[in-house]
Amino acid sequence: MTTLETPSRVHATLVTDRRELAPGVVLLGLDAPELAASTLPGQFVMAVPPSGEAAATALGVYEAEARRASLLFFVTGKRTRELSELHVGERLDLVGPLGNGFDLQSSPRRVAIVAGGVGIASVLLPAQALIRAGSRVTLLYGARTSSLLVEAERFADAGCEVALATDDGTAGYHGYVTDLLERSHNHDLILACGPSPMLRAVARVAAQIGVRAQLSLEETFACGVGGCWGCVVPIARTSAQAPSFPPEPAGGSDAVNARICKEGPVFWSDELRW
Amino acid sequence: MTTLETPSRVHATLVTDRRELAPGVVLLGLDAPELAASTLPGQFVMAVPPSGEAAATALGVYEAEARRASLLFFVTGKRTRELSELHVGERLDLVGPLGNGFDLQSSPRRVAIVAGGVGIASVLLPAQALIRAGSRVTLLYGARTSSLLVEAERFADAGCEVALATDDGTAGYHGYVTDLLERSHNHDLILACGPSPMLRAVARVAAQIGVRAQLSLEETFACGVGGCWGCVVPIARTSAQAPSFPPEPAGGSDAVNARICKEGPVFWSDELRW
Amino acid sequence: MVETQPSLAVTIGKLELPYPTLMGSGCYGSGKEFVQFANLRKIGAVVLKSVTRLPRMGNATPRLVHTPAGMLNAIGLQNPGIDWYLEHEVPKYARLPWRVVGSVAGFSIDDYAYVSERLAARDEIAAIELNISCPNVASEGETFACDPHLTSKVVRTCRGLTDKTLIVKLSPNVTDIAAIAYEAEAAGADALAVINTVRGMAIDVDTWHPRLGNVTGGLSGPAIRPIAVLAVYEVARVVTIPIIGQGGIETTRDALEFLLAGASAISIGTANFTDPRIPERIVEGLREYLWNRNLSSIDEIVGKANVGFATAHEYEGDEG
Amino acid sequence: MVETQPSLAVTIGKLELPYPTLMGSGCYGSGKEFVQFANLRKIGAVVLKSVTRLPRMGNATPRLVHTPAGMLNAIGLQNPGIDWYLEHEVPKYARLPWRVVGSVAGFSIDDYAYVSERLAARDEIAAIELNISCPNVASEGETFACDPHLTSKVVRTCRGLTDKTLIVKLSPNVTDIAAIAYEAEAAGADALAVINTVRGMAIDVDTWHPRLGNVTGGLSGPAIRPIAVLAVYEVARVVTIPIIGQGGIETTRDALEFLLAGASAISIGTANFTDPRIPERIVEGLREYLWNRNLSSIDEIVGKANVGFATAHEYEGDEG
Ligand SMILES: Cc1cc2nc3c(=O)[nH]c(=O)nc-3n(C[C@H](O)[C@H](O)[C@H](O)COP(=O)(O)OP(=O)(O)OC[C@H]3O[C@@H](n4cnc5c(N)ncnc54)[C@H](O)[C@@H]3O)c2cc1C
Ligand SMILES: Cc1cc2nc3c(=O)[nH]c(=O)nc-3n(C[C@H](O)[C@H](O)[C@H](O)COP(=O)(O)OP(=O)(O)OC[C@H]3O[C@@H](n4cnc5c(N)ncnc54)[C@H](O)[C@@H]3O)c2cc1C
Ligand SMILES: Cc1cc2nc3c(=O)[nH]c(=O)nc-3n(C[C@H](O)[C@H](O)[C@H](O)COP(=O)(O)O)c2cc1C
Ligand SMILES: Cc1cc2nc3c(=O)[nH]c(=O)nc-3n(C[C@H](O)[C@H](O)[C@H](O)COP(=O)(O)O)c2cc1C
Ligand code: FES
Ligand code: FES
Repeated sequence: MTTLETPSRVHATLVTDRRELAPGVVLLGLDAPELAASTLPGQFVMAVPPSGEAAATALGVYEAEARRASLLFFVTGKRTRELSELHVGERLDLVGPLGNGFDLQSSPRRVAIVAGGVGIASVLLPAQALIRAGSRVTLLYGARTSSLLVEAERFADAGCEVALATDDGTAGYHGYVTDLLERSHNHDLILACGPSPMLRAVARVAAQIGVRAQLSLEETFACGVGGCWGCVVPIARTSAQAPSFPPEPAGGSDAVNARICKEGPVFWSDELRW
Repeated sequence: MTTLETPSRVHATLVTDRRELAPGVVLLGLDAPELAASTLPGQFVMAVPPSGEAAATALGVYEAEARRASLLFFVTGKRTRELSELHVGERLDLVGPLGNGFDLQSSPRRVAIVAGGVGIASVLLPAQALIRAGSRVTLLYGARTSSLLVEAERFADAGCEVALATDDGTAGYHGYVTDLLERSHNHDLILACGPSPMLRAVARVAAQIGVRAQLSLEETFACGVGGCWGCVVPIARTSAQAPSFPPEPAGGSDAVNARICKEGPVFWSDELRW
Repeated sequence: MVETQPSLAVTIGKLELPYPTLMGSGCYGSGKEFVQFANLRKIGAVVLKSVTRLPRMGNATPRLVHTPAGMLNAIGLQNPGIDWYLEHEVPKYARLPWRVVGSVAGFSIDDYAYVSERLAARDEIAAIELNISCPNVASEGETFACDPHLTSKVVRTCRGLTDKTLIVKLSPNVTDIAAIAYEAEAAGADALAVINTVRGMAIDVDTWHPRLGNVTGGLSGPAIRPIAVLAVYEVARVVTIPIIGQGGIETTRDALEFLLAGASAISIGTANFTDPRIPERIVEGLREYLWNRNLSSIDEIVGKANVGFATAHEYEGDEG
Repeated sequence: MVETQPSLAVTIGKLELPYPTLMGSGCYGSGKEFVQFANLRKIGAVVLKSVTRLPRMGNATPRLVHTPAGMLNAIGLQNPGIDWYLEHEVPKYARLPWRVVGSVAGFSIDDYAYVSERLAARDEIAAIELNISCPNVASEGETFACDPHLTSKVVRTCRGLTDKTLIVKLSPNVTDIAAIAYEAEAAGADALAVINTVRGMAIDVDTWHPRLGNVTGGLSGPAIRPIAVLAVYEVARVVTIPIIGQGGIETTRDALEFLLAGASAISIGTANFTDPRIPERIVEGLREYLWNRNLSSIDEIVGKANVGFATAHEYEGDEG
């Protein structure tokens, strides 16, 4: 029988630090002890809008250390604008941690992490965890232009090899970050987070070079907790993440919709049927 | 033929100072030279919401001196909350000055100004103008409780006699400010701004004591410039402020709807047909 | 204590609820999804996601778009179909510490009858809501709630198949919702859910494509509250059965608007996506409101602002 | 310059406008009210406040309530009546540097005929808009736009009385707006204004009274934009005449949504109450958008996102 303790995964946090990493790119540090202690690499939170006048916003947990957790986000609309206007000392309520993060149990020797744009926000925790566990981690990091390649040093300091790519050639390789992945060698595992065209390319390249990839997907969320089926992606029925669903009568597709917020946001690229 | 010079009455102003006069009562000082120079006592502005995500808010012009104009408002909802969150140096666009202010041409010797709550925001300019013109001005100022009697000293410094009243007796007379008006003597003119129950009482008392009163009315506004007829009040056809409108066939009512934002917000109490 | 505290309990048909707050169908799963985020001791009931006769994969993505003060959704009734649902899902609702109401959707009278009968037969299900108003299935799906005659037929049919409380969920996308409501009551509905989402769409001006995979969707959230309050107000004037008001309820004041308009209970959907603590805040707020006014129960405010309609001032001889 | 700059000019029936932006009826007076606050060189036209046969004092106050991302209004068609209007108001519109469109409201076919004929006869009036969709008069006022047959009759009658461009303004408060639109075109309308306000209400939970003097009102502003975009999208699929899209347009992106859905021009109402500079910003924004995409005119984007409707994925045998 489901027990009803007081909701344990809604956290009243306080803004401890705030930095504008680039125009429209904000890093919010929060005093959030339970969240920092309980977040697994690749999990996300739903940020309750301070005004109460919008849906909560799904954001990855960028850093989580001791009492401090942080969010790194791009201002793309009303909700992220509101979050970007928070000042130090103000309150931000977070629901989470949510979803299933990256699966790092295979203790891989060499890992390529591919990040595109805001995708960088969800890959610091897995990078740190892998390095702590003795993996060699290469960050392949792409963005439209150099100014948007935020926090690259942070990953270098954490012990990653870092290779950059920009669409306009203003920094690193002139072209897509997935080209770098194509040229990379003997990785045992690929982790990726970024815009879906990039993720699809990663899936293709991963298949080519014969390395399994975990992709952190993005979709517009409503509930963020598996209650509304608004954020689905088709995956193989055979996937461990596949929710139970009756087969098609004529046995057509082997795909079933999984909720990105609940079964994901991280999926094995070779199990996606998108 | 109507000429089309660039819109002359929309002002981009900057917040120069901000004070919380009481919980939920804010005074915003603005660098607004044209507005400060052109505002007549009793006129108002429409404040464009900084977020762009609401209707503009009608606010009286509290102070207007040299380059500085100020707004004094109570936080009652979404729009005034947004204005209250402006910081020094931030921009606020104002449309105005709007409406017809108080008629001070009769150069009265003794004037009673009755202000209730936020009504105080619209009566400093007329008080100053009257005192400059040699009138003796008594401010009868009422509020729910003492903490909401903001800026009383400001009026004393400006040369007004000040009498206070609170509903709860925490300051001044324990009761309605209109009781003070009832007891007051030989004024030639009454000016009043505040909640409509107060204004109706002022109208009644003014009739009793045989002194004419000008009331600054409040209503929810949309356009604020006379374009939508959303803010009307019935007044006597014979009023100089009455818009032209055909008489009722059976010659019933002698009333016609005037726009508070355009023909008002100030009306002679004996001309109102509310 | 029991003496002094106002009661928030309401009875909807045979359904007795500790609080007048239901969690909107499709927004709250079975409630289990929210256990770690909300206090489910403080809700009236959860209306389950609508289920159909056959399994449905639902619509293409995107299924959600945020709009000013609201959102569009086009889930497309994704569900495993009633047979699988009865076998694998419903058993999980046994012994839940909150009531669950089954929601039934379909594309023919026969669908509604088939699904309602089987679902109502299960002890885990406290009541049945007929969703005859889902705007997100490219089919006749919505025409039931858009046609008084069809509404009457489907309700009468399902009424004959169960004694459990039968709630009929109406669509705002009609010329005269009161006429539909009247038929639903006449056909035997125990209560009405007013309203389902308002049809709408959004277009991506960069790509020139509709922003929803299904092209059109259902608008919910505060944006539609004035539409929903009026719908409740109009329906309350023609029916005697309880109304469950919904559409953009986020605060106690919002809930009170619906109760004062004539709703006996309210439903909270989209607000759970803003902050899962909202349902608890609303019941606390309602209790406080009753307390401050020395009212002993919700019934004392239901419909209290429902004063009928005004007639505009007209000049003599004006036909208006 | 003329060569390179994209053109924003549009033609609606016989009405040629320099910009595709009309100012919504009842929101903008005659335009004179806004001269000191907006750049009227940069608007397409002003649709005047609706006028009726007899004078109307309009509704009791309050007539306005702000709601989430929108507002409710219930003005009640306050106006001096057509005879007075022709004598005292219309002459003021002579020699205005912008076009004005007359708006006609009524309570009978005869009303519409009487007012339209006289108003259309005046040179000051560039075109006629039939407001058969005002939700704020306690009368049959709205039933015209809620009934295809009545719509057809009133439009056909007025069509016979003028050669000037005849715009018919439709209501969203119907089950099937496309059916009404179809009748309006068949009856001779030159263009359709889509949409008028959505019926709604708000209640003051402190006083237990409706917040509008008229009890109910019309919802406008961004809250209704998804409803309006869909209405335009649906209407565009059944008519060939131009559509003037409206409902919550505040930005260039909003305007583009309507154009891409199938509107040939747009109307701006409530946004003028947020910032009177919005109409100018929108025309500048549209010009820039066309320019950046090497498009030479508005026509090149009209209806470009109108791809029809989707069918949801279904399992074999699913009737849905
Ligand atoms: C699991 C998960 C984790 C995430 N983590 C992060 C993170 O760590 N950092 C981060 O920055 N983001 C993250 N996101 C994305 C973030 O949640 C979205 O960007 C969020 O919706 C932004 O909300 P908003 O209201 O600010 O923007 P919205 O208004 O919701 O806009 C979001 C996107 O839609 C586009 N859009 C909005 N309106 C229109 C329109 N009319 N036409 C066309 N396009 C339009 C915007 O351009 C923008 O790209 C994550 C998402 C998921 C699902
Ligand atoms: C000419 C003029 C001059 C003015 N000058 C000033 C001034 O100088 N200073 C000042 O402070 N104000 C002034 N006002 C009043 C001010 O414009 C309004 O208070 C403004 O609407 C506040 O907007 P808001 O969005 O903050 O509050 P809103 O949300 O618009 O609320 C305004 C009022 O409505 C009530 N309300 C809101 N929602 C509900 C609900 N659901 N049920 C019941 N009641 C509700 C609120 O309690 C509040 O009292 C003036 C008004 C006019 C017409
Ligand atoms: C994502 C989502 C899914 C929904 N699914 C259903 C559904 O399956 N059946 C149903 O009857 N209503 C469904 N609804 C409608 C809600 O139950 C509710 O009636 C509507 O959203 C208005 O209330 P709200 O504004 O509080 O959300 C859904 C709404 C949303 C937002
Ligand atoms: C205050 C107000 C008054 C209106 N009066 C009229 C009117 O007299 N006639 C009419 O056809 N539409 C009237 N409308 C509707 C608008 O013209 C417009 O169609 C509607 O508000 C939707 O557009 P918007 O969201 O841009 O305002 C009025 C709207 C408002 C807000
Ligand atoms: S957002 Fe609700 S199920 Fe994922
Ligand atoms: S608010 Fe529009 S006329 Fe006064």
